[in-house]
Amino acid sequence: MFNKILIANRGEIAIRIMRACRELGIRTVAVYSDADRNAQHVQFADEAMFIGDAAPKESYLNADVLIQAARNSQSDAVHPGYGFLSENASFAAAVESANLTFIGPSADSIRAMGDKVESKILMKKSGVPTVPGYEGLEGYDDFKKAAKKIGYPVLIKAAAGGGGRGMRVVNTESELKEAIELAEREALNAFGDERLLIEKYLAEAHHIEIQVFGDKHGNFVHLFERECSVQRRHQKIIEESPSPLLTPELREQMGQAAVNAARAVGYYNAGTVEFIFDPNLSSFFFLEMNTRLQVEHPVTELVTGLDLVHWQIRIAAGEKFPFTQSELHQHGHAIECRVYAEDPSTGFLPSTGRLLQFIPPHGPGIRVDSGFATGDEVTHFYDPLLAKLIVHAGSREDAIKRMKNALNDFIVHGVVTNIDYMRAVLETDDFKQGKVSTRWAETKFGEWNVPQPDLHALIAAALADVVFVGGRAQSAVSNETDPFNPWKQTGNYRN
Amino acid sequence: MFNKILIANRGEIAIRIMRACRELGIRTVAVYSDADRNAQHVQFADEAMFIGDAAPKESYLNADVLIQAARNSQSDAVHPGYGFLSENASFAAAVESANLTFIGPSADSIRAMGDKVESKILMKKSGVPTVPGYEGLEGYDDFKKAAKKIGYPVLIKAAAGGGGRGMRVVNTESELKEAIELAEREALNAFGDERLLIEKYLAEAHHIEIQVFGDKHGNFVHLFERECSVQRRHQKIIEESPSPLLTPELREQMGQAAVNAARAVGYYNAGTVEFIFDPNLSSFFFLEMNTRLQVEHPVTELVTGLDLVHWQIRIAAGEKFPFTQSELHQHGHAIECRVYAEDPSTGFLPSTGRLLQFIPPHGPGIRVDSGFATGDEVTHFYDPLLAKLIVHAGSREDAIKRMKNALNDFIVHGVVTNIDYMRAVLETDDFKQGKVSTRWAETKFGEWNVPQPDLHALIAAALADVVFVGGRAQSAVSNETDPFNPWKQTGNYRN
Amino acid sequence: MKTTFDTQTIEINPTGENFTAYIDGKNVNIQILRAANGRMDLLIDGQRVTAHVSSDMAKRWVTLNGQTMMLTKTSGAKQGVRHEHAGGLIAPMPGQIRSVSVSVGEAVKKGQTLLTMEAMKMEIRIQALKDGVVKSVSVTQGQTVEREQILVEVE
Amino acid sequence: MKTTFDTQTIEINPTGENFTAYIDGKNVNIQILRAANGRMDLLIDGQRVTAHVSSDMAKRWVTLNGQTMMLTKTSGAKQGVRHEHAGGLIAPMPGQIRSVSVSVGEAVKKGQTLLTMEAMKMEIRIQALKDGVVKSVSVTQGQTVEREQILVEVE
Repeated sequence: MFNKILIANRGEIAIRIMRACRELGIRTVAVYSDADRNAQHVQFADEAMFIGDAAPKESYLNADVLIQAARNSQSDAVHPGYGFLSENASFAAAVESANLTFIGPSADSIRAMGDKVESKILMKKSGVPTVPGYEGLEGYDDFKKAAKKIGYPVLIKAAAGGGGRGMRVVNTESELKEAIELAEREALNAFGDERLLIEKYLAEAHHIEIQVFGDKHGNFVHLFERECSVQRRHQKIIEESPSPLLTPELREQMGQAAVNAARAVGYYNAGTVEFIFDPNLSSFFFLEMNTRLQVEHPVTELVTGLDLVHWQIRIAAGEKFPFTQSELHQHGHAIECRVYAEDPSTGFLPSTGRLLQFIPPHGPGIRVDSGFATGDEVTHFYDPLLAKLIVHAGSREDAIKRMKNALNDFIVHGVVTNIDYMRAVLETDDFKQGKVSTRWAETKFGEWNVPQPDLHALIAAALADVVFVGGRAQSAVSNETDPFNPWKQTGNYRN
Repeated sequence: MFNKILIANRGEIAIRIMRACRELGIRTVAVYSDADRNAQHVQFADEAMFIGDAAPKESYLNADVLIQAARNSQSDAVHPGYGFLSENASFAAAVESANLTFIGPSADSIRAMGDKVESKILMKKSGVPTVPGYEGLEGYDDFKKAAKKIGYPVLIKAAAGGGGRGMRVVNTESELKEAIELAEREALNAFGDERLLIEKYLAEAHHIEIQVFGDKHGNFVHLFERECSVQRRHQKIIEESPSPLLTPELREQMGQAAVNAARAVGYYNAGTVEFIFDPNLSSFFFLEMNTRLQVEHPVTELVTGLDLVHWQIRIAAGEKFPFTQSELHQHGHAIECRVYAEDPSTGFLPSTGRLLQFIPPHGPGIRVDSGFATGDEVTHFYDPLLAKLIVHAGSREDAIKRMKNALNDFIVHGVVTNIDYMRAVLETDDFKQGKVSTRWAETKFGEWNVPQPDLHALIAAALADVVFVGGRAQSAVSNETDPFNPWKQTGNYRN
Repeated sequence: MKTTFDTQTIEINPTGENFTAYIDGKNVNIQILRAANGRMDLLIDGQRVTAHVSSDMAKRWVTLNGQTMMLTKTSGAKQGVRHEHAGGLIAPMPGQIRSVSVSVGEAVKKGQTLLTMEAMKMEIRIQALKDGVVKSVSVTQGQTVEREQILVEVE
Repeated sequence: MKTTFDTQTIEINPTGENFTAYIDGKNVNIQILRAANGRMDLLIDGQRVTAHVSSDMAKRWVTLNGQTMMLTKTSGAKQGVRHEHAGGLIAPMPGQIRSVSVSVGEAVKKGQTLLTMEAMKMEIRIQALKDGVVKSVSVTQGQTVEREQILVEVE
């Protein structure tokens, strides 16, 4: 087993990985950019290494500096988390060349799956169903012809990427040119590769993915599905397991297809095979494979009882995955809500600022993975994910209720969040009935109107200025005294 | 289903019950004594009713006032929690007489099991194995004779009670008289009933209990065992499930015995049948049945995936328990540590004061049930339980590691706690090997020495006086300004 | 104490141990059960209300029953804080200018992309709200901008 | 700034942006990485140390590596705070006096129960530490007592 692991990431996922390391008795090394000097993940680590300026290219995307940090800290392995360099085959190769273990699949597997064009061709060969579309096109005219053949709407996406960046839905030919240009630029910026592919855009599609695990001894299992259809701007916001749509037969077929996909690229460590599922046809199509830990891995952890990060580390250290497929089961129902610093009333534009109050909920069946605390600054440099709120309960119905209460108890002041928005989604009949497809949020749920302050809110705001003079409710300098005497401020108003 | 439930309790368990009510869409009514005006459970409820002075007899033990509060708040059911009136048959009967539902078993079941003498006789009749001993003794001479027959050490305990109150181990005849007097007085004070019984004291005994559930339609199941052998002063501090001692056969036998015990008294709702288990004989003896929710119910919730409080409420409302025995399984391993405001270096004397910092841990597989927050006062009126820290992991080994890390992350300043003590217990070979019996903490673990401040602690304490002038580290009045600017205090010392 | 949030004015007055709020010509009784750490437990006309409140300059964040609202303290005369300037396009969030496609004096059409910025890994297009002529361009490529900073003006 | 905890004296001095601590004749370098909300991230002679610290009058609570310690600030002259009085028995915790079994002038034996108190549902026996005569009884049945209050004196 490793002695020390460098976590080449930040925020909640860095902390989540460090927790697993601690439990395995492994020391942790955080890395931080200039903007993250005081970030929670730096405080949580055993050691911390400065890696550069705030801009990701200068720090979290700088492979050379990261590998140097791993060597300087005498780490023996690197965990890339998700995002940043986690699906960068050259980084994985460079880590291994430096005599460090990359906690993830081989560079070859990453490369094979990272290229959306090549992977689609490989999947077609391996008998995994894929979405109708074209790869390897060059120039606007080729795209125009292909789009016409497929029929609008079409989806343009980066050959190298994932996570919605470099991705555009194009409804008519008139939008095609600018969409290609923007997608190319985003793809180049995000992945250093501007190649695109074009596919039929399935309007009523559900996003269902299968968690797979392979070890370095050729064993493969899947850990069942995650339904991730609640999305805005192609970004997941609510995920769950099991999917309310799958029959045991479909689950079995998709699991087998996912394992086949993994086997086709000699995969090891944790990976996720994403499928588009059409509920009308009861058919599924290979979308892509994410060769890393997913943001939404906790829902799988809760229903299977396995700690995915523990197993990532153990497998990277050469251990065999100890369970056979028939020993794995789903227990109860888990839902994850991604709490983002973004404003649903302005098209989900990110919101930045200092967290004046950040109080995550707790209680039975509630888990919060977060990289923030009260007083922290949410900057524009990085992903606006504040926390992942995950619940586990006996049934889907109970899990939804638990999540609504947990969202209710989650207090965030200082930045605008999507908390109210997600609770409203959970309260729709469509969600309750499992009918939410990937475009539902935009086409069915519609505009989001911010709740207007009512009488009680006005009273509370005005009263706070009277009661908390010098306390939390006032940023100006004044005579705060003992913050541990809650009554000092209210004087004789105490009841 | 109920519209509104009054929770006739306080602290963590009141909040835990309210969470379940919220999830079931039921309004909650808290009750509070004079000492609890600002307690967390009062803030958490939808409504709150004042019930009297701080002394339990004047408030939480005052059945008339509680029932009046339930009627005044138009509640339709009462949840008693644990402790206080939860095992008081008269209270259960009075609640039902007032046309309210008592969320627990019938008054008759409580009465039958509440009397340790009667219940032991009944269990003997029902073929449930019991500890050798005598009931219904009167006067010192009878006890003396019985003790001689059984052989010292003997255990004296309240016929009416539980939870270690009114209980004394007597090692020699010279201690017997005062032990009886003290036990009688404690029993009278705690349960209003001074009758005692005497039993053989099993030195190497393990405490293993079985969670049972009955519904109002005559169905019974058990939810497996909890091992609760880590105790001090006959009070549990660490509990786990599964027990490291039980074979599948023993688990099956004990589960069946527990169901038989419940059936013998026409039991419904949640209950726990406690057994003494002798690892040398591989034999178990009925100890008592607790006719209420247990403090340690969360470990059962984590391994079975069932929410016990949900099911208490549903069963009280007349629902059938929907699972058969064969559908219930244990998944992974759960451990609970009870974080008490008590000083292990002074014989576990309770510690009172204001909580200067109270930061529970969080993360995957960690649950905290607590009734306290930073700034709250821990008074001498009530049980010194600050929080229940519960972890769930794939294996016992992983659960122990997870718990050690969670205890490490739990910060409590202002009262002395048993956190360091419990972590030291988890680190012993005896605990790791599951060899801890109920007397282990006193006989094997031995004296607890408080860690002495080292150089770093001295530096931190001295530095805090410089850095936090006017902030947290100083209770005297000074010029605190914006508590949300962490840098204002350190001026140009910022790195 | 009289306070105005956006367009609503409210007056808080102590009455012995409690308070009254005067708003819209009516008096509301308020009793503070507890107030600490940015949280208040109140009885408003006898009804139990729990509010979390934070302040940042003129902004007040209030959470009630799980819903968070933002109020802005004003002098009372203004109709809240204006987020748009006549013909001026402002940065919707902090970020970096990626490209500037127009220059002063250029005629632009409604919906035309005037510049792009990047923030939190997203590319954001700033488009003309109406047909017109570019009056000013206040930023250059690569520049970092703050939220609500004016980027370009069209008239 | 010089401070004494129990019997240990430590002196903190600012040195530019950092600090030194002088203790036991040695100087230790301290760099503050972050200090907020009762928590400090430090470099002590280059080693990363995270400490939670709280204060209550003369008491300092410090948590390091998951271990919590309590230090008491003293004038430096005293050997800590004395918890026993000559022959006086003090309440080990706050609670209520349940019974008083002795009166002034009575002879008592070592280990004899002098009075009982109740706290947190427990009965606690206060026993004589030595043979002697009761000099004073400061409490009566039913009375509430504070921690460290003198209950009875034996001489």
